[in-house]
Parts: sequence; C-alpha cells; structure tokens
Amino acid sequence: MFKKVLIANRGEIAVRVIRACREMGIASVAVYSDVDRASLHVRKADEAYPIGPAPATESYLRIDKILDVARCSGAEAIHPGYGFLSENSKFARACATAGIKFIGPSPASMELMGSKTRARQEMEKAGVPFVPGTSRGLQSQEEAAEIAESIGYPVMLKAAAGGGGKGMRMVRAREDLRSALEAAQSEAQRSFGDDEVYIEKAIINPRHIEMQVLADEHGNTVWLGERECSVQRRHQKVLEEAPSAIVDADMRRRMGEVAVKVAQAARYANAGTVEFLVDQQMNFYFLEMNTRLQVEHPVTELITGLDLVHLQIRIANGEELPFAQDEVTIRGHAIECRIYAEDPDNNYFPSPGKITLLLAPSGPGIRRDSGMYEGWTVPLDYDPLLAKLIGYGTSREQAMMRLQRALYEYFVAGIKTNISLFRRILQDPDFHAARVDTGYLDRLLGQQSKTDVDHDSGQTIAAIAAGLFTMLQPISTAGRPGHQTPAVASNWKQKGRTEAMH
Amino acid sequence: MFKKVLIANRGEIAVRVIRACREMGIASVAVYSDVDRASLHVRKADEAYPIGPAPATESYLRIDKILDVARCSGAEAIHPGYGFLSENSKFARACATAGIKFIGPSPASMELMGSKTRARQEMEKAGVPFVPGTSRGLQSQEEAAEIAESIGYPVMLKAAAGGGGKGMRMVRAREDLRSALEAAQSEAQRSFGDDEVYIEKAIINPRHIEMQVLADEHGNTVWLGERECSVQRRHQKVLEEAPSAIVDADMRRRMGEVAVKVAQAARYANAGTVEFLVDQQMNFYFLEMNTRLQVEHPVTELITGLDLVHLQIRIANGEELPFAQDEVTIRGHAIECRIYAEDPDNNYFPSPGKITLLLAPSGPGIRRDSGMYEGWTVPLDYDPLLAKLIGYGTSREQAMMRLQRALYEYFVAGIKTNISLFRRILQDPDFHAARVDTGYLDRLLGQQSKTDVDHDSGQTIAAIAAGLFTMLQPISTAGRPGHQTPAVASNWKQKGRTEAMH
Amino acid sequence: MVYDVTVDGVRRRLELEGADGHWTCRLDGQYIFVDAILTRPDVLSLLIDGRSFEIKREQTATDLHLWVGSRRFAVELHDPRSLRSRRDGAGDEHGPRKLVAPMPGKVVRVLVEENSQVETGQGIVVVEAMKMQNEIKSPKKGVVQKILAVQGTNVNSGDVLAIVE
Amino acid sequence: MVYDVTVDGVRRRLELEGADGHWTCRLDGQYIFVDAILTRPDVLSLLIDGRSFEIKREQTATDLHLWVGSRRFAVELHDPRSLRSRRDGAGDEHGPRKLVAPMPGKVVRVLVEENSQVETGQGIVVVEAMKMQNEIKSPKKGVVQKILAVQGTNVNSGDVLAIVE
Repeated sequence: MFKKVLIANRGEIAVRVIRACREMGIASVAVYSDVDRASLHVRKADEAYPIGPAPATESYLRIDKILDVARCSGAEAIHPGYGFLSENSKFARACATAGIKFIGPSPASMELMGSKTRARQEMEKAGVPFVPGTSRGLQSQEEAAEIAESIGYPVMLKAAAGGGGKGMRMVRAREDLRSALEAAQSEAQRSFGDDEVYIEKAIINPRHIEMQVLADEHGNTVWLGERECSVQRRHQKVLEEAPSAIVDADMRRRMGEVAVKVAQAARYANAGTVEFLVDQQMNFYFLEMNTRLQVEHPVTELITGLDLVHLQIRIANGEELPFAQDEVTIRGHAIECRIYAEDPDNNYFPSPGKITLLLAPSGPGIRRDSGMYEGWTVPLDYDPLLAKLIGYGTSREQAMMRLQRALYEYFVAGIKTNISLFRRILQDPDFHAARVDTGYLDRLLGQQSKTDVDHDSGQTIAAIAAGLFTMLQPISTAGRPGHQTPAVASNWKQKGRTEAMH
Repeated sequence: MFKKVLIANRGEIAVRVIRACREMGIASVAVYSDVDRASLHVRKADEAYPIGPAPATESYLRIDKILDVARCSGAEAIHPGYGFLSENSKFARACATAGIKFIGPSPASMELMGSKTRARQEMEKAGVPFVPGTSRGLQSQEEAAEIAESIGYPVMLKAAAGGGGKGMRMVRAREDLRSALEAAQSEAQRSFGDDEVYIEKAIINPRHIEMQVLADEHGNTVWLGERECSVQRRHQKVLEEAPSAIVDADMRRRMGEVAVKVAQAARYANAGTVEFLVDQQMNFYFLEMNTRLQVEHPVTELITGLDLVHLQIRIANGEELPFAQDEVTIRGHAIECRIYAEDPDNNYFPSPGKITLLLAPSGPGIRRDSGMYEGWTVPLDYDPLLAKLIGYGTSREQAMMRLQRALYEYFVAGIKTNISLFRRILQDPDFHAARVDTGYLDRLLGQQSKTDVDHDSGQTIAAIAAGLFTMLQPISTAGRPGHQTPAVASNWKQKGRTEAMH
Repeated sequence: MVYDVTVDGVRRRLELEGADGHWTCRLDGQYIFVDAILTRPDVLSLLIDGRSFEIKREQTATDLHLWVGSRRFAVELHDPRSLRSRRDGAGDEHGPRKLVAPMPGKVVRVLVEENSQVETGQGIVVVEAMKMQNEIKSPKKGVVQKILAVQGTNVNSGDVLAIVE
Repeated sequence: MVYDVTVDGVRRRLELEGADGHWTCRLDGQYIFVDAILTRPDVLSLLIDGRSFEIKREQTATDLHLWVGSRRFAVELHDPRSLRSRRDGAGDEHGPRKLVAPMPGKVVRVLVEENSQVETGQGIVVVEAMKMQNEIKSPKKGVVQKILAVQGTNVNSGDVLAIVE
C-alpha cells in the first residue's frame, strides 16, 4: 500500500480524502493557496505545503508546483478530488512521467471521455443507447437542417467540448435553426476555443440519472447503483439521492450493465460515473462519463455500505475489486444536500466571509462531510460548496424526515448559506412524490414561497430575545462589526498584497 | 400517530428520542431537574418542564411529577429511555392508569423479567438454555452445597433481584461456599432489600453477547442480530459491536430464535434485549432480558439500516411490524464507544465540570449521539455518559480504522473523558483479533500502556506552541481560571440553594 | 430595562425585569414570563409557558438578525434613553441611491460611465466571487453620479460601488 | 520574546521572533521555523518543515496542558522577566501534605478523625460524583492535622479536603 498520498484539492473533498488516508494508515499531504492557510484540510493533513496565490490558475491548477510538492514530500500517489485537475489528462500523464500514481483512470480513458463526439462514436460502436442525433460536429447549416428534420423538432445544439450549459441551444422550430447554430458555435468558440457543435433530439423534462461504476486494473468492472440528480438550479446539482424513486430493480440492472459496457469500451479503471438522460417513457440515453469521484458519491456509499475513496486507493494500488457484482447489496435510501455559501434571499449570490457561529447536526442517519469550522473565513476565490449533509433512512420518507430534522439543527452565522432552500425542497409535495426533472427546482423557485404560519409568535419571541441578549451578552463582547470586520478586511488586504507579489 | 410524546430522561438518550419524534412529526416534551436547565435535551425539545431538584429521586424518578407534566402538556405517550424509570413496572402501570401510553413492554412482562428467579422458571418451561444451576433462591447452606457439588465447581452465587455485580460471588472450592453465600446474601439485602440468592455454574472467561428483539402488539416478533458486549470495565459496558466476530450465520439464527422464544414466553411487546453468556465452546446461555432500549442500540441500527426508536414509537402506536424476519438484512460492521466523563489517568474518577472546548468528529461512517456542547457544565449528579461515538464499516477492520480516525479528531477540554481508553483498545492486538471476554478490558488496563514513540518531538512542539499561544491568544482572554471558575462555582452555589429550598 | 425593539419593521416597546434566569417581560403592555439562559455566546434558550425556543443571534456589518428556530427576523434595538435614528444609507426613491456590494468579491467590469443615463435594473458593475460573476444593478432610473468601484480591485460586503441620482 | 517553558517536567528556553504567521523559534539554541495561525481560540495550527500539527490548549484551575494531536503535555510557562516559583501546594514527602478533591462532587463520608494516625493509601474522605463513590486516600503516612471536608457539602475540583502532617 502507498505510504503517502498527496491530495491535489481543497475544501470538503480534501478533508474527505485525508480522512480516508488516515483510516488506511496512509500519511496525507495537503497543498494550499495563500488564502487557504487556515482551511480545514491543512489542519487535518499530516503535511501541508503552500503552492501559490489565491487564483486557482496560480495554485490548484499548477501541475508543476503540485508535482514538485509530491516529489519533495515523497508522496507515491495523488488523489485529485473533483474539479480542478481531476479530469485533466495532461496532469494524469505528468504524474505517470514523474513516477507518481494518479488515483483515477488512465489519461487515454480521460481523453476519450473528454471529447463528447469521440466518446459518442466509440460508445455507439459498443452499442450504448444515445439520444437520436449526430455523433460528430456539424459541417454546415444544410447538414444541420437535414438531421433536425430527420429526428424531429425540438432539437438541442451542443458544444462538443462543452459543459455547464455553455454553447447549448434548444431549437423548437425549423426557422430558428440557423441563428441558434451560429450563436451556439460562437459561444462554443468563446468558451472552449473550439466551435464544434453537434445536434440531438431535445428531451422534454428529462431526468438526470447517473450510474456509479468501479473498475480495477485487472479487467473487473461493477456497477453500484444509480443516483437521481435531477434537482438542479441553473444546471448545477443541488440535491442528489440514491436510489432514484423511479428506477426499479430491472431498470437498475439494465442501466448498470450499460454503464459497465461504457467503462469497458473506454478501458476504464477506478471510480467513474456514467450519466444518463431519462425521458418520460423511462428510456435512458448515455450523456457522458465523468472520469472522477463525484461530489455526490456519499449517497451511493450509504446505500451500498462501501467506501468509494478507500476502494479508489486500493484499485490505484493495483488490488483487485474485493467483491463481485452479485455481492453488492443496495439497502435503504440516501439524500445529499449541497450546502453552498450563497444567499437564497438575494438571487443565490455567493456569500464568502467569516463564520461567526456554527451549530452542526449529528445523530442517527446523518452524515456530514464538511470543510467549515467556526471562526473560519470562507475565501471568495473558489467554488461555494461548504459542506454536504447526507441523510440515510430505511425508506425515502425516513431519509427525508431525518434530513429535515438535521437541517432544523444546522445553523451557520456570518455568511449566508442555502440551508433554507433544502427546507423548502424537502417540504414540497412534488419532491415528496418524486415528481422531479431537471427543470423542477427552477420552477419551484419561480413560485412564491409560502409564508410561515407561526410568524407572529416568532416576532414576539424575537422581540423578547433581543432584549434578553442585550442583558445577558452585551453585543460589544460578541460578533460585533468592530470584532469581525477587521479580520475580513485584513484578509482582503493580504490577498491584494500576495497577488501583487507574484 | 401520537401528536405529542414526553421523554422521561435526560442526556444523549433524551436528545436521541427527541430527534426521532421530530423526524416523525411528533411534538416532544422534555423534563429537567434544576441542574439540567442548560442541558441539550431542553434546548432540542419543543416543550420543557422542570420536575425538581438535582437528585434523581426528587426529579427523574418521580413518577407523580412526570405524569403531571404529561397530563398538563397533553402528551399521549412517554418514552422512558434507558435507566431511571425505564424498567420500573410501577411507572408503566401508572402511565396506563393515567391513560398515557408507555413506550415499552407491558408491566407484566417487565415484572416477570425483573425477577431473575421467576424469569428463569418461566424460560426453562419454554425450553430456553440456561447455565446449569438453580432457578430459585437457595433455602439453606445444605441445599447450596448439594447443588454446587452436582454442577461442579467453580460456581457463581447471584442475587435474585441483582444487577451490576452486586450480591455476586464466584466460589472456586467447597470450603469457600459458606462464607461466600453469607456475604452474597447480606450484600443482596443491603443493595436490593432482598437477600434471595441462587447458584449457577461459573463460566470462565465468558463472552457477553446479546440479541435485539422487536415485537409488535399483534404477536409478531423478530430478532435483529446480536451485539458483542464483552468489553467491560468493572462489569460496565464500555464498547459494543455488531455483529460479534465469533458468531456465524447459523449461531446467529439459533440465538435469534431463542431470543424470540424468550420474548414470546414473556408476551413481550416493543424493543427488548435478550442477554446471553457464551462459553469457550460457543454454548450460549440465557442470562436476562432487558425490557428497554439499550444504550448500545445504534450498532444494531447501523448494520440493519433500521431506526429502533421510530419502530418503538410505531409499535406503541399499535402498528404492525413493517417487515418480516426474512426481510431483515445484516450488512457491514458497527462499533460503539461510550464517551464518559471520567479521568483515565486517575483511576477513571468521574469528572464533571465545564466543557471549555469541543472538537467533534464527523464524516464517512461516523455517527455521533451526544448530549454535550461547548460551554455546557456537566452536572455531577448523574451517570457520566456524555456521548456515543459509533463507527460503521464494510468490515470490522474498516469500522475500527474509521473509529480511530474519528477519535483522533475528537477533543474535549475542561473535563476529563475516557477518549484515550478507546484509542488504546482499538490499537490492541487482542481486540483486533477479537479475542475478548468479560475480563478482557480489566486485564488490558492492568498492563503498562506503551509509551509514545514520538514523545520527544511532541515535547518540542508543545514547548514552541506554549510560546506561540501566549503571543497569539494571551491567556487572560481565553479559558482562564478566572473566566471559568465563577460559572462552575455559581452553579454549585445555585445547587446548594435550590436543594435547601425543597 | 426598557427597550424599543423593531422586528421586521414593526416597532415594539419591551420592558424587562428579572434575575437568576427568570424574567418578567412586558411587551407592548402584555406580560410574558420567560425562563432564559445563554447556553453559549449568541445562542439563547428560552422557555415560555413550557415551550422551548432556541434563539441565535447574527450580527453582521450592517444588520442584526435573530433566528427563532429556523426563522430569521431583522431586529433593531434601541435603549430609548440613547435613541438615535438608524436611517442613513437607505435613502428614498427621490434622492441619490447608493449601489452597494452584496458580498465580498472582485470588481471585474464596470459597465457604464459616470453621468450616463441608466434604467432601473440595468447592470452597473460586475463583481466576481466564488467563480460566479454577478451583475450589480441600478436600484432606480436616473443618472450615474459617481462610480467608486475600480476594475480589478477587491470590495467588501456593503462597500459603495456607485451612486445613482 | 523569551520564555522559560517546562514541558512534562523538562525546562527549556524558548525565543520567539516573527510576524504575519511566520516565526523563528530558538529552542535551547536550536533554530526552528514555524508557520503558525490561531484557527480559533485555544486551537493552534502549526506547520514545521511541512508537517502539520494541531495544538489544543486546556487551562484548568490548577494546570495548563497542551495537546499535540492526541498526546497531552503538562506545560508551565514563565516570562523570565517576571519569574516566580510555581511550587506551592505540592509540598514534599516530609512536610504537611494537602488532600485535594480530584473532581467536583459531594462529600458523603469522612472516614477518620482529626489527629488520627493514617497509613499511605488509607481512605480519608468519600466524595460522590456521577453515581460513583470515590475514596480519597492519604498521600503519606502520618497524622491527620486538619479535616476541612464537611459531610453533605459540595466540593470543587482542587478544593482541599484534609491536611496530613
């Protein structure tokens, strides 16, 4: 087994991987940018080294600096987490060249899946079901019109190098095709430096359901069940669950077998996720493969009883999968809430700053993977994901109720978080009935939120409490502006200085 | 379903039941003694009422006061937790008389199991295996000598009304019998007001393994797997796990079937635990039935995926068990550490006081059921159990490693806790090999603990940190004596005053 | 003690008297008996008529909020003996309005020039934080009197970015 | 700054110089470079040569302990300019020894009388806490000079229960 592993990431996922290392008796090496010196992953790791200024391009995306740290510290392997360099095949290659094991698939698998058109061509050969459309870039307006006609409107235009909704256009009728194609191509060029665009049949109100796979380096590949990821705000996942309420054992097996086929066709090793679109007739279509650990991997861990990070490390260490497909048991239900530093009352604007008070839930059926602590100043430079709160239950109903209980206990002051959003989702009748698709959450947020019945008595309590606080804890000794603003301000100052120096 | 449930307990178990109520949409009513006003269960409940001074006999054991609160608050049911009134059949009867549902078995079942000799008589009729010996009190020295001769030395003398090792004597040879019997009888009289003593064959280095059962009020009874509870310090459980490393599927089924037989013979309803002694030849003998929720119930919850408190409430509500025996699946391994306020460096003396700093673990595979919070003053009047830290893993090995990781993260300052004891157990080769019996822990603690290899570098770090703390956080602003002693002192003062008033 | 308390815009008069955790509150003339303890800084446990409430206090640069369970209330508190108006930055529809940064971040673009005409809701400045670009929009129709935001600099929550007259 | 630090009984001389989180430490003449931040009160994060240490401070009525990871060290710290001896209550084998309560609790029994002869390890007072009765034993052979514990009263950790001469 590796003696030392470097974690090329930050935040909750770095903490999660560091914990796995400690559980396996492996020393962990953290890296951090200037604004992350006080971050939790630095405290939790056995070793930690600075890799540059706040901007990710100057720190967490710097392959050279990270490999330098790996070499100097004697790390034998690197876990990339998600985001940053996790799907960067150049990084995986550079690791191999440096004689350091990249904990993930081979660069070749990553490159194949990194190009949507190449992936589509290969997967079609393997017999993987796709949304009807082209599997390569459109050559001309005429070709686009012809294909759109043959598969039928509405159609979707998508950037081959795309992701996150960029370079994507829905076209409802023939007359809109030309301008939409031009717009998609120019957006693709701007966003990805590549104007290749392809065309697909548009699926109305699709679900986004993905299948976890795990493959060792000896040719064994298994699937571990699906995750329902349809609850998204502006194309970003917000809440995920496993299993999906609409997938039965037969459909699960069929999706799992397709996912294994995808992984095998890509000669895939380590943990990966095959994403599917599911239409209203329960047809599922291959969308893409994420060649890394997903943010939402804990829901799969809770229903299977497995630890995916332990298994990733074992696989990278050359071990065989310690179980066969028929030994995987799925039991119960798990739901994950992504706790973001954003303001639900202000259009979900990001909300970095100092955490002045943190009350964290625990107890039965609750898992919390967090990068936060009280007193920490959340930097403004990175993704706003602070923590993941995951509820497990015997049934979906129980998982939901446990999460509501835990959300009731969760409190973060000093910064805004989206905790209240989850209270709203978990009380929504459509969510209870599992009537979700990728447009669900934006529709819910478009509605007026119901006012609290207990508002009046709450006001009375708040008025009394305001006076009592003043008697029992005069504000000057507590989280007063004069107490907290300097810390934040000096942090900005520091940031300005370090950026100026590099 | 009940609209409101009263929890006749305090500490972590009250919090655990309050959480279950919230998860089920049931309002919770807490009760508290004068020294528990600031305790976590009071904060977490929907309602809370004072029931008297600190001594349990004047508060948590006062049936009249608790029923008054139930009536006034409109609670329809009472959950007794463990300890206090949980196995008091008078309380269960008083609840019934008051028209309030007692969440537990019937008074008759409690009374039957409350008398060891009556239980033994009934259970022998039902064909339950017992350690060879008498099933009723000894009438004379002569009878004792005769029976001891027939079953063979060594033998155990036990108080019929006993528990916790009181009124218990091992007799290795004939000549020691007379004085041991006299001593056991007088201790039994002093401790329980009843000098009835019976005799059994002594099992050398037994394991203590118990089986969880669950019975509804419609005659359905299931078993949910065993718990290994052999790790005890002076007859008190310290660490429990499920499943037991020495129980295979066949033995589990046989133990489960006996446990169900026990429950049925006692016309048992709700959650209960059947305790067995297991000898070195893997014979198991009925010991007693605990007619309540056990402290260690979470390990069973983690391996079965069930919530025992939810199920207790549903059963008390008259519902049928929602699953059959063959739908119970046992997966993975769970270990619980009981975090006590006691000082491992000072003979495990109790250590109440103010918690000045609390760093709590979380993350994959870790469940924490706690009654603590930072700033809370642990009262000196009750059981020292502060919290339970439970680790789950795919395998026993993984559960152990995850617990070690979590214990590494756990830190409590201001009071002493036994956290370091678990670090020691979890690193012990005998524990790793599951070579445990009821004498295991006392033997381990009799050995010199190994000194830390890293001690020298730790001293250097501590010396440097001492200086840096003084520069970065001068002690006068922090947890200084002058800062914390007044709170404790005034608490004692308050206690003195309230006791004087009642 | 007597306080003027404004909760979610509603002004109320609160009188508090008590000791040892037991308080008599008179709120707009109505008596309420409260058992209160501070369990840790900024977390208050109240028992009122047997009902248990956990109140959290959140003080930011600009506001004081109290959370009763999961519900948030904007609170202003005045000791009437030292009463002073808190109305300063807000202004009204007719005067000049300040455009403030809703969160800390970096000014990545200034979209208009000083003295230009803007509509209500028109983007004035783009602030980036946590990988997201956020357009800060004009609160009124008018003329941009002054732009204080400088492209490439960091701003703090509450900083004035521009003034629209 | 210069300190005399005693860690687990070993006295060391520490010089600290630095700013902005970066410190030069000279410990008994040896130079060590430390990156240090206080992450929250009583929790210090140190990076020394790339190794990460979390140090917790625990100050009780009588002692200061620092925890390096899971290991506890008894620490005494003196600014040499204001050096004073901390040796007071402990005494030695030959003088009078104080019997102190190891934890808060209630005195349930006093087992000996003043002026009686006691052996080392003989029980003097029984203190109850958390449902457990604990005998507090004589630290030496001698005569009980004074008993301060009163049956039925509460005592705090560190309170003197008796003095054995």
